[in-house]
Amino acid sequence: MSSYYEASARERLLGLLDEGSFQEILPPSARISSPHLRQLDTPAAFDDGIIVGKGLLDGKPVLAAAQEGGFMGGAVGEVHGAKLTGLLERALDEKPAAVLLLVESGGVRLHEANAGLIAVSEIMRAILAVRAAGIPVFVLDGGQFGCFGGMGIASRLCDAVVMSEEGRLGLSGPEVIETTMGVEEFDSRDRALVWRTLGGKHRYLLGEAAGIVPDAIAAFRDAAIGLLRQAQAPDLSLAAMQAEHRRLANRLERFGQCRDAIDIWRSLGIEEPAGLPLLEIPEFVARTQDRRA
Amino acid sequence: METLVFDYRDGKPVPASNRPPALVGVVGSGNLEVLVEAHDLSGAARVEVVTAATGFRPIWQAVLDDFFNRHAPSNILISINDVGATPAVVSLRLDQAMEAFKAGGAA
Amino acid sequence: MRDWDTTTRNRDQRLARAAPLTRGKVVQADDATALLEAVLEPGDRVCLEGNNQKQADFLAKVLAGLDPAQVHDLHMVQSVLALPEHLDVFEKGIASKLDFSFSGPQAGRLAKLLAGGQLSIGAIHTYLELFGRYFTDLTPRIALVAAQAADAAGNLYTGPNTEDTPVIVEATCFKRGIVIAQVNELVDQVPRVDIPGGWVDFVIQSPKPHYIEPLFTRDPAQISEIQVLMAMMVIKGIYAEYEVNRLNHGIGFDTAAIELLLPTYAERLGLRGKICRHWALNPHPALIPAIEAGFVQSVHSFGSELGMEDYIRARPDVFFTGPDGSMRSNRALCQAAGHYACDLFIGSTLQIDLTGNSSTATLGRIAGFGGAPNMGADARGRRHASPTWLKAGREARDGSGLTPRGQKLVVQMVETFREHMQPAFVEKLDAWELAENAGMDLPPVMIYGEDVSHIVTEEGIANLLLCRGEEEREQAIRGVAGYTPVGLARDRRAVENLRDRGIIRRPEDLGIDKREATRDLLAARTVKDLVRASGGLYDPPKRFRNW
Amino acid sequence: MDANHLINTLFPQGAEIDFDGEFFTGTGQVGDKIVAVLGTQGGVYIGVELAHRMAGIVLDTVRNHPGRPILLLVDTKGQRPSRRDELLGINGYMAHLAKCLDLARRQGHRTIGLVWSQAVSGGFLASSLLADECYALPDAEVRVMNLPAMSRVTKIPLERLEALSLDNPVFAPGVENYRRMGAIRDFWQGDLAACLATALDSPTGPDRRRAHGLEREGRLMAYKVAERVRHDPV
Repeated sequence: MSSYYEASARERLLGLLDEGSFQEILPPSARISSPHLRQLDTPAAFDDGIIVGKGLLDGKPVLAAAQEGGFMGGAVGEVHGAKLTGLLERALDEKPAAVLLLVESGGVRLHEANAGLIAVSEIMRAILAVRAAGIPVFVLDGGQFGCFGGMGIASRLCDAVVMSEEGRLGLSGPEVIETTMGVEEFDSRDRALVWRTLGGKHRYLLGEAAGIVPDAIAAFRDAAIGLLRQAQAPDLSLAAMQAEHRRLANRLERFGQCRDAIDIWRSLGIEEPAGLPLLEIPEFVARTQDRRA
Repeated sequence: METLVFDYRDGKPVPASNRPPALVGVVGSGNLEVLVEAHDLSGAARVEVVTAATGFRPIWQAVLDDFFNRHAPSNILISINDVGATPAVVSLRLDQAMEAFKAGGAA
Repeated sequence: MRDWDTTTRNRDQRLARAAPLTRGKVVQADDATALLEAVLEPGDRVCLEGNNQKQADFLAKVLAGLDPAQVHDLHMVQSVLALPEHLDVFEKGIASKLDFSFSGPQAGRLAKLLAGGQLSIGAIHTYLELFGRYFTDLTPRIALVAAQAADAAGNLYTGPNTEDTPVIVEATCFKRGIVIAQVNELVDQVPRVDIPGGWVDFVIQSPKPHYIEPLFTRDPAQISEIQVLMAMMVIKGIYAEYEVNRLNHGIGFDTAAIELLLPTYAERLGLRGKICRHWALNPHPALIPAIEAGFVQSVHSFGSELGMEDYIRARPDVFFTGPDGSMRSNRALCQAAGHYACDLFIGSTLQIDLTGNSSTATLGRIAGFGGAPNMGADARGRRHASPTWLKAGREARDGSGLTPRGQKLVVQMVETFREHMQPAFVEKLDAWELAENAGMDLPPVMIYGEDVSHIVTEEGIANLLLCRGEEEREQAIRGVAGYTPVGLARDRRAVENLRDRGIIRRPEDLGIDKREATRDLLAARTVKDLVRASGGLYDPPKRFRNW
Repeated sequence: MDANHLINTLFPQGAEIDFDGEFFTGTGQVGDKIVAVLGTQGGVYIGVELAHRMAGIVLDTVRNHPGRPILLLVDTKGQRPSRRDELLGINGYMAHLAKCLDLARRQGHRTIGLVWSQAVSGGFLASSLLADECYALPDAEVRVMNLPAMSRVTKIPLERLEALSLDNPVFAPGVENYRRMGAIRDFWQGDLAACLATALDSPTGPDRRRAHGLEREGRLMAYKVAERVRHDPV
């Protein structure tokens, strides 16, 4: 079983799509890399840490992007961001069955912070434009660096997020919080705390992630196919936003006083909440059925 | 950062020179990416290295000499972005990249 | 007439001074400072229990907080300097002399204090040497030890991390010294008696449980494919060929890779039941899959490992556990086993020179030795034979006319370059310069070249047993030193000749396909895999989790 | 400039704004138009409650006042870096705010952001950067991270960053850098009310920030790369 967590972005993408179907746009040989890194004496990558292209999933045409966490933590720079925005806008022309985003990103790349921040904003606008055009956008999150910063926001603009337990999703990373607010606020070395706050299981129980899968490329592929088969036209109506608004209000009301994820899981009525992190995914899903927020 | 270029002659032709490029590895600490492309270099082969670790030209030379003794490719351009990978990792990636290239590009 | 019981009377005076502080043996934590002030005298030899893992941290804080006007010029005799307080006592003028074994985390600061004249070092020992000196000329006057629990009579239960406690207490108590123990809890009855109450003078319940460092947990996620390749070479080229069954592993990722390849690669080679059956080893979590796969028959440990308690309890056939189910781990005895009873030691190092001497010394740090020099040395006093020991002895002596005898396998396993392109092979060890700067008698060599039998790198295995003469040995080392300056300076023809004779063997010479060396070969690729392999019994410390 | 002064300057015809601590909302009159106003002062951290509250105002405006322009006057030093906010899924709350603003845009509301004090990182992303256009006062501050912190994280010497930032807009804080890169449409100075009126009357369209970044020579790659990815044949 091939681990999604350990694989490179390229391996994930090739393993996720139908075999032999992936065609890369602006591949490494095009050498579209960051001019800014070079200027700061920092090594650049031929694909600027993101692979974009088209392929088939379950026989249906899709556009897909994969961020490489091993290169600068998957952080978004000018070129990296423009490749993702361009791909999303391509969906407006090609009308694929879906756009798949294999995210792994610490957020904005500091070496080109302004370009990165604006790029994330453009990605966000583009995601919403694609969805408004009736094309679903699905996020897969199971890489080593998690998904933080602007990409954490962007991910939640999409139709669904599928995570593994090892995946993380948030806005400020634990190290950032520890640095700014102190170790008492968030001890980033307490990895159990980090994962039960930001990891796949909590996101799934909270309703931030639509699905949770074991750490295997094949499991992510199956989940993506599942999403594709059940896909409906994205609903961005006022009614849908109001429903989401109530859901988020409800979350604040129910869990706003909770100090820890375990408190939240307990208030969800889950038995032995402290034991959840140890459960394998099928057992976890069974144990928490009908208990998700 | 340092850019190093190495040229090799008298290699053996790699069959079917219109193969798609192959890329292996990641530009992360202690690692490197290796891009192998068919390139008409009149029978020569060229390696272009951009590395974050400066001052190691003789070691690159020795690693690449051994690589060419193993594979002896011609009409090939190998481009490397390196973040201080050890020679062991460099040799491994070079071998993997050649293998992927001969297999048709997929990493 | 000569007085023959001055130490006894002195002891009685000290106890009398402490008497108002205690009813029976129990002293309140608030009175700990007063207790130490009462029993300590300037110039005392003090053992403050500092282990690899378990730390008498509360007593260390109290000691470091004493008034140097009252308590000064102490001579500290302890195996490990792990906590800042272990050096604070020198900085504050409470102690002035030091004998120790290992100072890993405090090595840089120790070097500074030494340079600043704030302490003098008696000697840097191995564990066994220091323990030996406890029973000769460095017997502690006061021992400050740590245990899990005590009862009112002073019986101590050390918990699974027995470590140095028995040795320290025995040396101190039977030479009329004073033993003070900090314990995590006071109980009516201890689960088992590790130290009899009669050997203990005072117990103090510390405000917080003593600190334990998880020193032997290696996250399989960090094992590289290069390390997998090297582990394959060790299994096929050394363990299988010498039928290694009694052994000790170092604590690095290289050796963790070997442990994780036993259930996969070694199993495929048909080696289960033929190698790696008996270990002198801390309970490495990375060994769990091999234990579960039936490779391992026994493990005796120097100390325990955090999170392994329940697993150990559930595998009494393998580990040394008490009637209560928890481990007893006596460092002195395990060191003796490692030195005399094991046929092989394998570990990593930072630098190896052209004669095979290896050192972990780096400039500006005085890190000491721990136990590696005893593990990684041929036991010349050994007499019992084993196939492994005999084969190694034969290889080293064949054709030389020397009296036949056996030899331990001492294997150094290194990648030719460490992080940041630091070469592992050097013409001259940094240890020489360190010795000069710090005024040491000898360069701090961890393992002497004359004891090393094999060097394994990603380039191959050099069998030094088979080398005849200094020249051959040097070329054998150069021949596996890769692209380091030492390796590049090899005599290529001599190296090829050594290869023809099987003194140097490359992966392909061993029938190993490098492409097979991927992380997929590891029996566990994550800490969670280790938990799975243990059937949920292993409970890793939170810093090693990603769930 | 404080928020009161800003509002008086923007809406000489009058505005009804309710202040609740650092948060304020209400309406202002511009010619014959009523503009919904939504903002913060004091450089607040945006946490889950505030993001949710702002989203609620946008939704109310869409539901009760179709087509009413929305002016964002958000003064923020970024998302609130806290364990509790992360535990509750702050990125989801930020995304919700963004979706609501996008809904307003699609429903025909003009959305305009004005960076009048400071705008930092995630707080900026989920608010003013989501508007049709974002403007700024010339003395406002925009940044992801200040240079000393950036130097610590990237391990690039501060002097190097400072030297490069003199003529390179790509990483250093500064509202002019964001204008050159196309994220800030323009500066508002002098008669702010007139600036607002002009902005409200200017035509809207798709996201043009990359094109502006190219025209202003602040962002040379983004436009071309995105165009190629969109149109290159495969």
